[in-house]
Amino acid sequence: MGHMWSVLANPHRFLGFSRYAVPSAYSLGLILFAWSLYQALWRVPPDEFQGGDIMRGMFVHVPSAWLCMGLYLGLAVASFVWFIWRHELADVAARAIAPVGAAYTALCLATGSVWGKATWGTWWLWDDPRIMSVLVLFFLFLGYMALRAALETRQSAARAGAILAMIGAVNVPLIKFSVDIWASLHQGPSVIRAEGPALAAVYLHPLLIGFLGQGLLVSAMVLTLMRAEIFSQQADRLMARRLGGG
Amino acid sequence: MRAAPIRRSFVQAVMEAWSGGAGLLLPVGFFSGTAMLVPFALGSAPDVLSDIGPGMLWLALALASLVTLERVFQADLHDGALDLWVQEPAAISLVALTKTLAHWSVSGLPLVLLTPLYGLMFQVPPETTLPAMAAFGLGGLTFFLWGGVAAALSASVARGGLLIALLALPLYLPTLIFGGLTVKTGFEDSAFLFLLASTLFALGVAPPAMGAALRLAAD
Amino acid sequence: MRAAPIRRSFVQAVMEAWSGGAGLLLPVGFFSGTAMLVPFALGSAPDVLSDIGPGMLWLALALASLVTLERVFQADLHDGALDLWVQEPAAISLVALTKTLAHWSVSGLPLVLLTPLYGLMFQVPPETTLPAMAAFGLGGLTFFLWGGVAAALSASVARGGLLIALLALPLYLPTLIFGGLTVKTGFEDSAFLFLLASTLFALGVAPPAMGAALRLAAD
Amino acid sequence: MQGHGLGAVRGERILFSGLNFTLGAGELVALRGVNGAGKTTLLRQLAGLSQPQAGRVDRAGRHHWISHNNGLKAHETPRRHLMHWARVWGSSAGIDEVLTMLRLKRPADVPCSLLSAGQKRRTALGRLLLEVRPVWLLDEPFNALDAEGQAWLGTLMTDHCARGGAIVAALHAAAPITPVREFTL
Amino acid sequence: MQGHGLGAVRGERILFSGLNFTLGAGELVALRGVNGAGKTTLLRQLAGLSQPQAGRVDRAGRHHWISHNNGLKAHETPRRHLMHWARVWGSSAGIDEVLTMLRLKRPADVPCSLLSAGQKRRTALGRLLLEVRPVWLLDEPFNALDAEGQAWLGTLMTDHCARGGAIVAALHAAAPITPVREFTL
Ligand code: HEM
Ligand SMILES: Nc1ncnc2c1ncn2[C@@H]1O[C@H](COP(=O)(O)OP(=O)(O)OP(=O)(O)O)[C@@H](O)[C@H]1O
Ligand SMILES: Nc1ncnc2c1ncn2[C@@H]1O[C@H](COP(=O)(O)OP(=O)(O)OP(=O)(O)O)[C@@H](O)[C@H]1O
Ligand SMILES: [Mg+2]
Ligand SMILES: [Mg+2]
Repeated sequence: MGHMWSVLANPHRFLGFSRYAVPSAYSLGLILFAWSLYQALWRVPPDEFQGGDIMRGMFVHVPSAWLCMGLYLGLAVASFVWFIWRHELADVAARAIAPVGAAYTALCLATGSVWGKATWGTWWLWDDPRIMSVLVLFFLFLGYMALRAALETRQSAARAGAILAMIGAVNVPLIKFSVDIWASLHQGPSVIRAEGPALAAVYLHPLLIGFLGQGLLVSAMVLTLMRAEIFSQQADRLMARRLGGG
Repeated sequence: MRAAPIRRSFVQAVMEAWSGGAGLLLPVGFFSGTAMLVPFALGSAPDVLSDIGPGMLWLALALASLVTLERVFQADLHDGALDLWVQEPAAISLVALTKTLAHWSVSGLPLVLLTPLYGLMFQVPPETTLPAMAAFGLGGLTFFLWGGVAAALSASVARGGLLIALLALPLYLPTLIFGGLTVKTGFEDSAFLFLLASTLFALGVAPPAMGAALRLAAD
Repeated sequence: MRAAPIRRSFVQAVMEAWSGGAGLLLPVGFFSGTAMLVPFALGSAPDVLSDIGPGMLWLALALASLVTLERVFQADLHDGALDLWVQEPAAISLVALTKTLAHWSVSGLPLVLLTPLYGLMFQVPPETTLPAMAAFGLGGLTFFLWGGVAAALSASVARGGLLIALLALPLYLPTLIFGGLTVKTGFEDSAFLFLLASTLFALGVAPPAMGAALRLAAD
Repeated sequence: MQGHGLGAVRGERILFSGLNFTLGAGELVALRGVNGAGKTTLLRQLAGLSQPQAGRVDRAGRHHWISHNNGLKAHETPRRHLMHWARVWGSSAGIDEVLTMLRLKRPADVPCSLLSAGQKRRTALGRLLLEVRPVWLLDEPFNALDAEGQAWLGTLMTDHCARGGAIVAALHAAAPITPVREFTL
Repeated sequence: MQGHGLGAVRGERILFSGLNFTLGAGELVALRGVNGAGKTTLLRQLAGLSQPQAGRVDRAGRHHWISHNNGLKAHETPRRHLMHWARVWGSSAGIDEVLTMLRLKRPADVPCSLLSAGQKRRTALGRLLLEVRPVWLLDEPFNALDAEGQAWLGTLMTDHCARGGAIVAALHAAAPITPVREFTL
């Protein structure tokens, strides 16, 4: 593991690795995602208790919820690695994660909101701790991007962003445990919990496979953005050399 | 009088506003963030919410005008750009007006464009969307104008933040009242006319006041 | 470590806060002004008022922390005082904490002392006064701490105002929730404990974050 | 440009009073005086930035103003700053040539907040090249410039006076110019 | 004080790299270089304000720091500023004597935002007199001072080195000091 990191911390190695990893992740992720969607939309029996057919939205909602938390953790970890060891690639990763994370958080909010209209009878609850903590996550992503964009140099943007990202990380456990601490309309955990999953296998397997598929897609997107960033940095450097700077 | 100085002061101010903070992302995030904060402070029973929804946005607009303009004139004073503008033959009040309009267009106008979206979120009846957009547009402009006067007056004061807020709040009141009524009653009612009048009044009075305050700050 | 640097940074910050704006008159006027503004924005039916009264004050407190701290660190950066503090052996995070406390004590604490008065104005039941004061005290402190982090992070940004607000708002939320609950339910409920916990958390995390952000701004 | 009976009071202190000041074409006047004597105050009155507490200033034609605060916005680059004022003044000066003269080709697109002190000063001095104006009011213009820059500015000032322009410059140390007249406060 | 293999990168530009710098007791080093060469950057690295992109700085003992930004708060008076730092550093220097030496007796109680450029600079230089520290890092210290002030500062710097102190000063023009060594970037 340690070896792998030191290999990947080198941008050239990273470009070499990601050149093959990106298309593979896209294709495998698409296949798994398509399979789980097929299962979700046509194969799985509807669960009347969860609002009938609308519960099929679970197969988008739940992975997107896990992924947006995971992406924030990724952002925090990448920021930490950059802050301590100054691996430039970690900063490139953090920068790439932010927009994907914001998009997935928006997706989680949107699907939850649609589902909520069907089951709770309302699109939005201003005092539900689960909804609010996810909304805070969304604003953390936005704030992170805004802060980076506002700072003049890449170095200072990276440092300021890292500080913010690390502070914001406390919000993730807050999201996870919000349903346990406060009274929330949102249901408690049924998959990721100490006693093991409580979901029937018909639901659980497509859900997990769909999660894996979307996870691969997300990784592919992040890697794509990272490659673009590295290329643009290299182009900048080349340009500067051409112009006789440096 | 030549138009170039006015045009350039607009361009400079828009660039200043734009460069400092991630373009449009910032005001959009800001308005959404404030809208999010208020239900916690004020309670969120659904009927209350659709009632206070527009109120939240008024507060967000007032806050945006305060925090935006606070830095503008103070920065001009400290970096010496104010000296240069004061020496232009173009009236400093026109330049100040242009700067204010520029900052409004970057930090206040987005709320107008987002109004339909917020209307959905707060379950406001759709037929009030157009009056609400007009009210946020005119009202926001007025907030920025009076906020500009307050900011120019306290540009040379060290702890201007609270002072600006204190100076601006009473000036905001009439706009807030008529604007709030316009959102509720639409264009037919006289409230809209009063709102329009208060905006025109601000457009007439605020620029010379800003000009005088800025001359004073440069002295 | 010697205590003198910390003590002096407190004194300097209090003088800075005090000198710039008419001493205590300013925060008192500001809190009253905001309290006055909100009924207009949100309607003033008596039952609504006693319901949203504390909410207004929360908003005023959030606003005060934002507009106050915005200038503090930016001024330190521009006048070079930050350079001097960063070179002191006293940890910059402690100095930043002290400065924040000083500004809170001038611009946030007055609200706590005024709470009984506002309670009368908004017809809040008298037995909730003490919890409300505790909530405004702890909550205001937390607002200032997170606001300090946001202000330090964007000290070197030209248009910091909106950015600071955007960064601070998500950090304010938990405090606002627990603070609001404490005002309603008093000390017995767990809300007060959560509020206390969120304040302690801010006291632990905000100073090093401010310190790191200020070092960055000086670099 | 003429000042008649100018007076300035700061706090309880009279900086100067009944001061008469004449600036003729082709003159280069060095304003001298100890720290706090009132040089900057007088220059601001001549520029019309500050209202004289007594007396009046007669101005003929426009002037350029360079002071300690260079007048650069943090987000502007040297190129944008010069372009901005060229447009405001309706000048057709070639920005690229001006940047070359100022030796600012390299940092031409770096935001001013990141420039070195001398580069900021050079950017501000660039405004002198955008438009021909009879009078230049300069407050310690040689500060922060390197030796080459000081020599360049000295020549620029001398040339301006040779072409019939007039300059008032607050100066402390020796500078590579020979003032026609010293005016001590 | 020593710097080993220092490097600074700004944007796409390398200001300096592999730079070794030694400052011994009694040395007065003049830092020279054209505008934008990196003098301020190097001084900030030596002071620990800026993280070197490469290399490291070994410091022995504390230093005084005087730069373009004088470090004065707008609301402070010269007296309060010096008192403040004297207290922070636990110094027992007599503020009144220091103010007299700086010729700041008159504006001692005027808020810094109203002072003249030279008076602000003098207030900042006053910090040098509050506490004896082996190393002084000065960025264009003679700027804004009048002739008398420049002579005074020159003597102060020479005396400091004679007493075994060490000084690094970024300088452009001729100054009333004779540096032991010139270090050109
Ligand atoms: C905007 C509203 C909503 C938001 C922000 C939201 C957010 C979340 C989050 C963050 C998770 C992951 C929690 C964890 O892993 O412990 C989650 C899981 C889940 N949500 Fe939602 N949700 C919303 C609405 C809904 C609604 C209306 C339903 C259906 C009644 C629902 C059903 C679920 C289910 C079944 C899970 C999986 C929990 C598990 O098995 O661990 N959500 N949601
Ligand atoms: N409120 C006040 N009370 C007393 N003195 C004041 C007040 N405001 C300004 N001053 C004094 O007015 C003078 C302003 O001088 P000015 O800036 O014109 O000096 P200068 O000749 O440019 O000096 P320098 O060479 O240092 O730039 C200073 O001596 C300052 O102390
Ligand atoms: N982001 C950036 N891109 C390109 N160049 C930059 C960037 N940031 C800073 N610089 C350059 O770094 C240099 C900083 O130099 P520094 O302030 O150390 O110069 P100096 O030697 O003190 O000059 P002066 O004599 O003018 O004070 C400048 O040339 C500046 O243009
Ligand atoms: Mg002067
Ligand atoms: Mg320098």
